[in-house]
Amino acid sequence: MDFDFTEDQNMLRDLAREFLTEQVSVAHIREMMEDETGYDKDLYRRFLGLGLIPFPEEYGGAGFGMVESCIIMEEMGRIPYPGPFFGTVILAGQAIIQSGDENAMSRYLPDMANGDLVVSLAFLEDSASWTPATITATATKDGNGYKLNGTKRFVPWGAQADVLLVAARTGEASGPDGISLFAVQANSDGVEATPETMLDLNSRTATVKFSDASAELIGEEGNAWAGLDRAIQRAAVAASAEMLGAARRAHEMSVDYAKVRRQFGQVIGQFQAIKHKLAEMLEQVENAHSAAYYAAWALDADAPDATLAASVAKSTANEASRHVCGEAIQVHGGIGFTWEYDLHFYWKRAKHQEVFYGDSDYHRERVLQEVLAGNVAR
Amino acid sequence: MDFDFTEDQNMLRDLAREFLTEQVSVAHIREMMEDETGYDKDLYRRFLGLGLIPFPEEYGGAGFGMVESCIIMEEMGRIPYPGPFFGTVILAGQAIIQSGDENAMSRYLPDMANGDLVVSLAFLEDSASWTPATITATATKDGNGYKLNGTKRFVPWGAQADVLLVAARTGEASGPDGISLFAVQANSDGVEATPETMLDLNSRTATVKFSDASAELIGEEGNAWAGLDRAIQRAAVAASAEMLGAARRAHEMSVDYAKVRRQFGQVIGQFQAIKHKLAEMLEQVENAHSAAYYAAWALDADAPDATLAASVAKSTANEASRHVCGEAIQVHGGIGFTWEYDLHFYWKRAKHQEVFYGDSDYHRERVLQEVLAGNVAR
Amino acid sequence: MDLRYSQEDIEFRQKVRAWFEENLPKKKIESFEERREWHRKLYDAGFIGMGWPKEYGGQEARPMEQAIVGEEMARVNAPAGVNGLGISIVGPTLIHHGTDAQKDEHLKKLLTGEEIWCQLYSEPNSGSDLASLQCRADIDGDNFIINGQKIWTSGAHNSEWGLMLARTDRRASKHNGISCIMVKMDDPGVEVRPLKQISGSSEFSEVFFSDVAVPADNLIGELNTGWRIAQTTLSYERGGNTLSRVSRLQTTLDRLLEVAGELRVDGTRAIDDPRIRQKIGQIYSEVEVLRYASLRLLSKLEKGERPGPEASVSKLHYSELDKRAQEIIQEILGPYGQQISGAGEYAFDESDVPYGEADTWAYQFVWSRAGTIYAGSSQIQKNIIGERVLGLPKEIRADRIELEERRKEEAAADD
Amino acid sequence: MDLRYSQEDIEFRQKVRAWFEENLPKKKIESFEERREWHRKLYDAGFIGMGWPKEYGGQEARPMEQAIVGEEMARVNAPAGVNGLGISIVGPTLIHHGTDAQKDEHLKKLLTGEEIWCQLYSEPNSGSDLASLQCRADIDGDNFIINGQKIWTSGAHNSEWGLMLARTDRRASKHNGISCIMVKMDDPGVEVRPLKQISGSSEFSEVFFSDVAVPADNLIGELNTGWRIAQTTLSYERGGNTLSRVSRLQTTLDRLLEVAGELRVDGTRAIDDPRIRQKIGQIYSEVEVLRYASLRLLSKLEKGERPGPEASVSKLHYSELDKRAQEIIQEILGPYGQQISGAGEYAFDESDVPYGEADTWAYQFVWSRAGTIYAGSSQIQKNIIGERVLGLPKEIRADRIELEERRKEEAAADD
Repeated sequence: MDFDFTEDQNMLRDLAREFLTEQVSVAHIREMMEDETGYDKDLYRRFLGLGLIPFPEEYGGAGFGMVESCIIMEEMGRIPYPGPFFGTVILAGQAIIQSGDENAMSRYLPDMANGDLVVSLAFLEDSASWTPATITATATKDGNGYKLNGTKRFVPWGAQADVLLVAARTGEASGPDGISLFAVQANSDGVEATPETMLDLNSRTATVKFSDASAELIGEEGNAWAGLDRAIQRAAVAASAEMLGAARRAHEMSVDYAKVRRQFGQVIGQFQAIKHKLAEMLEQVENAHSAAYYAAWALDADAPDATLAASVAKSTANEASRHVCGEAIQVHGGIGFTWEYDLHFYWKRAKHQEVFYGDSDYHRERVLQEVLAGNVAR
Repeated sequence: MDFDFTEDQNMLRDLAREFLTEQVSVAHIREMMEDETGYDKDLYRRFLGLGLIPFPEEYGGAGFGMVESCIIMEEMGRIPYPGPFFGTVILAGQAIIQSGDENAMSRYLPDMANGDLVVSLAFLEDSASWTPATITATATKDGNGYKLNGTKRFVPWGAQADVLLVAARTGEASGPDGISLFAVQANSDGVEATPETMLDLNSRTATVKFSDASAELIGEEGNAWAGLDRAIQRAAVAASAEMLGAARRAHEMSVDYAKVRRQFGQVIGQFQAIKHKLAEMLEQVENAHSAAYYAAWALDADAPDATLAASVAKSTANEASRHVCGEAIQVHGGIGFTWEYDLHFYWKRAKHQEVFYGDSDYHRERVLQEVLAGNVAR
Repeated sequence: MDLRYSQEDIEFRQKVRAWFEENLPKKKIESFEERREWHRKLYDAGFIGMGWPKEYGGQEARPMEQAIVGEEMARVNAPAGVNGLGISIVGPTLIHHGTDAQKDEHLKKLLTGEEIWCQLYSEPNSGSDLASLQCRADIDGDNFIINGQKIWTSGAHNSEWGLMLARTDRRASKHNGISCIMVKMDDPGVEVRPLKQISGSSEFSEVFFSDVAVPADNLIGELNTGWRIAQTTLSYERGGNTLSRVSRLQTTLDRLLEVAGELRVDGTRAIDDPRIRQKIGQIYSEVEVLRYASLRLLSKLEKGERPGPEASVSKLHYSELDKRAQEIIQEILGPYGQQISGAGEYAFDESDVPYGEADTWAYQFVWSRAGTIYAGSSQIQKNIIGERVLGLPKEIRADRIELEERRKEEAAADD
Repeated sequence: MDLRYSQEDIEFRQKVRAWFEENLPKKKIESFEERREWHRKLYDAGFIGMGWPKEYGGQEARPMEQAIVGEEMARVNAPAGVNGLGISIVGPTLIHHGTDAQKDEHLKKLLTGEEIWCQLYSEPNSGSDLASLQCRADIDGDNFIINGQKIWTSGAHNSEWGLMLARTDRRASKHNGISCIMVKMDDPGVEVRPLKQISGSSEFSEVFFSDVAVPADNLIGELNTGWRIAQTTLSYERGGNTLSRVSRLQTTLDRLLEVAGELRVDGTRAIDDPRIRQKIGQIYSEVEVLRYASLRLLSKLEKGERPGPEASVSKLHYSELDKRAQEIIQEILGPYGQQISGAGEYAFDESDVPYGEADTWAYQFVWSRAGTIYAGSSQIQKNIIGERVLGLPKEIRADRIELEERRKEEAAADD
């Protein structure tokens, strides 16, 4: 029983933190808010160049598991990094890996690992939910390939992606059966991406409309759901780590501020109202840490309670980061409400990730399902 | 627009408070916890003798409405009074009044008003819910009367009542139609009451089993639901006032304690942790006051939003009194956790009333139903 | 206890409602000058400075009338007038503490919107602890020379004048060396820098003062009595906001109910999901309680009672409620709640109030974070409630100990 | 990072589980003597004082082994042994600060349950502020003469001995005049009065001392160093409670799931109501997080790290979580949750742990209110976290100012 990180994991964290803090300045983050593309391709490539890629080694990765993914995402949450790392490497990467399709892996993963290819997963539709019933886009056989029709919402970096992985129906009208996964070249005919502006200006999404777009099957026809579900679960845990990073950073800023900001002749951290808030925030941050890394380990270890743990992690991180980042604004007072002060970055990033890959309601329901199914650790 | 009480209402409050604080000592309350009957009949009669009865004047009442009922119940919550006033005068009284059956009114109300008769409403069954579907007890015609069968749970003062009003089905198997109201003499054959011990030892309830018990119809056969629903709504609002009284008293005790209890060389009310808690508690008490009396007025005035307001009042009082009484224990520390200190009376009374006449979930759902039906004030 | 509106109030409301039906701008107000025109129209209708004494151009309207106008404006999402702070704070200060010349010069213009005022109180290091302000006004012949910085100045870029609190005696204790001074915002040495909020908009500014010369005649009241003037500022607006706050929240809830009726989650309407029903039921209940509490407050105001520290309960209530409500709304709307553009049929700005002021769910959400910070943070309100309403002793605080020590030293020096 | 139990731990757990399967009492323990017998059995099995040094009768067991025994006991709802405070607090104090004679006399008896101890620390006016205690021990020849009152003494009526903090120098500052003394509970002048809790039960007592003569040899450590002794008390029980807390909550949740599967609300099982599913899902998640956090703590302990102030985070976490969880359980169970007798098929005490200790939902609910008050209230824990973990400066407090002033006066007097 060892809950600490290994030496390799600590080195990985140091490497990621050093690069991100040195290379991703506040000025850069603010610049990217106004930028049309929203991220710096060169910077993105250079980060990937560190080799911190949670892909199997044979496809250009470092063989990292979820614990390592979470370490990287926690560090990204502390910045917070503006760019398609999460969308490409975690979300789309897992969608391909969990599909089990080795052809797709060798075709896409190496280029994703070196930054030549930005890939995203187009999953959500109008109902913006994470259950199989959400998927109504359809794909029909057309020669060697497929023709894809439907509209996907909130596709992460959907307007910047080179390839879109799309969940669509080839069979039944609802339920997990009959869902297939496809790869669509973003520049092909019948693909139209419209950027959406979100509260977190550094988290880009798009509505993508497919009209008879040419699509290539990944994995088996009609059997994509299980892999997609595993990929989304892993995305949820990695997002939990990102929110943890954002919350911990917001908490640290608040503690630092409370030590220097003076009101009524004393630093505000001497007031119980502030001191106790900061103590409660610490408890929540530590809980989010325990939950995110337990889940990451459970997924890596294929533990019987891995799905349960993933849902516990996401709902815990959702609530913790919402509370911690919100209270951080309160602790800061007026300055915390200004655009010039960086605190809102964290609040907005956490809020963004809160609603994706399952909100708290979704994950609480899933926790109960897993418990009733007996998929627990005991 | 006048949210203040009238002079008459203030006098009524003074009268009730004077009697209750002088006559219902802490020693008496503690004695009643151990008492088999659970209340002092003479004291009960003497309270009724003050004439503060919210029945129509022609049936021995003072013609009071819900505002007056709430004033009395708020004062009872401040003690909190151990006895069947709420069960008999408010709950059973309203069940009879709202039935519209004038025979039943003249037969029962005057004796209830002078204390000769303790009456209760036997409504809940195993599912402990407040919707029509709850009612599965049945009554079948038998000569001039009816034979009643079924088991009722959590009947307020059900083991002490002389007469039990029982909601039972004479028609359809579920839904609001086919529900009738009956009067059953508690000492008749086929009635068996088993006391239940509840967290609040001063709030007595019983499981009452009816086996072919002779029952007398009140109102029209099969049409009792609307009246029962109105009665339960009024009970909910009166219970809100009782919880308000308990919460306000717990808050007052906490403020007083925080002014004298010294720790670390100062009174604890000087610590922000305590001061801010007490401020939040005040806000919640005041909200419960606004909500309870608005609802009482709306019911008296037959306002279009009366049902909405009743549900707002109960869910508000539920949450406020739960929070305020719970925090009162925290403010008091160890002493608040002792049997000898009176604070737990309020906490337990509020907790008791929280689950009856609709919990917060029930009333939030009902609020939405009323809003969707357009039954709002605007 | 009678919570019906009086016949007089009902008729007044009908009149107000009819006026807005007829006069509500048919297109969106774009420029500040258009808004000034609209303000003048509101003024002519008698809806501006309603509580002011008649001799200064007001209506001496009852609190309920003020509340009704506020509510009706919120109901139709009518654009606001201009010079809100001027009318609510500067005017009453001048009426009570100004000279006749000051009153003649400013009061009428202030009311009609000819003269826009801002409030120069807060400083970067004086947030909750306003009395620690450092901006200096040094006497130099017939002038004050002003140096320092103000922050959180609302509408500074549109203002002709500012009402300033400045330190005029640096040796006095912190509450006793402050004066209240009128400053022209286009004077040399005044620089306004808009401050962007986390909503992306700029409702506030920083204002910098470098050797700004202001005539000594611009002093309001006595020298060094500014703190007392600021603390006792008497507003004539009684209850004007109480119902409009509720009304705005109700408009939000109406739209939320519409969206929840349209949004289909996995084939089911959101409004049919018991979990979402609970959430909406909860917010709706809380907003109703705010309405009841507002009516209770109005009822007191109508009787001429002045809610003193109890106003802190009200501030705490609505600002914290707004925060809770917006969090729950975000839970219900999911990603749609965070969309600033492109939310289509689920957007807030496509509500059925087409001529009013646009908004988004995200903007409402962000701003709900401000209410518990500005105008006395929730922490400050809880202190006020604890000390002035519940009578708990003041907390032991560094500045109070210093004050105490200084008093002792002075007493010792006197011996 | 590897969260699997080691092979050694798995085998140890199997051994422990087997032992309890075989030895768990077949009927309810009624008397204190029966419990003492059961304790002796636990001791013989090596499950008592597991963390103690071997030379004093302990096992020097690893934290994980202690946690596993705790967890397994909670899993089968096994009755507790006796002398919990004696073993966790008194013994370690004697080992570190006692004389050889004191150790020889007490340690073995204490471990086997032959000698039951209680802790005489708290006083009515010294709750969170323990160092302000007033109970006096005056030196009189070879004796201390003890006068005063203690409160919240757990198990006082069954105790042979008590470990007392008493004031031995009333002129010294409050932390410097306290001594640590062993008191025999049947000495003349000691009176134990049970204190009834709001649960109706009496787990604690008040203890009154009137001219109780105690031999001076009963002093532990130096005179007037009692506060330091109490503050640095080193427990050998590391992690023993971490998993048992989780296990108890899981037992509660298991039963809740059963009840929610049986209870039919209007024809539907409670467990099928989406609102109730959310509530259970939430508690379950929170308990899982407590389990993860406990494993994280255990992992630190296994490496010999001593969690100092971080233990406050853990205390705050589980005590507040228990309070939240019990409130939600009450919401789900409605009136059934408040039934003390007669709850029939929905009762907690009819769980499938027939030989363990009975309980009710109501009892659990009431006791969840104690956790955030005893052993350092949540307010105190937050102070500790704020100051010792986050490094925020101490708050300005009356006793600190007094201390400061006294120091100044003393310095002035020295001149």
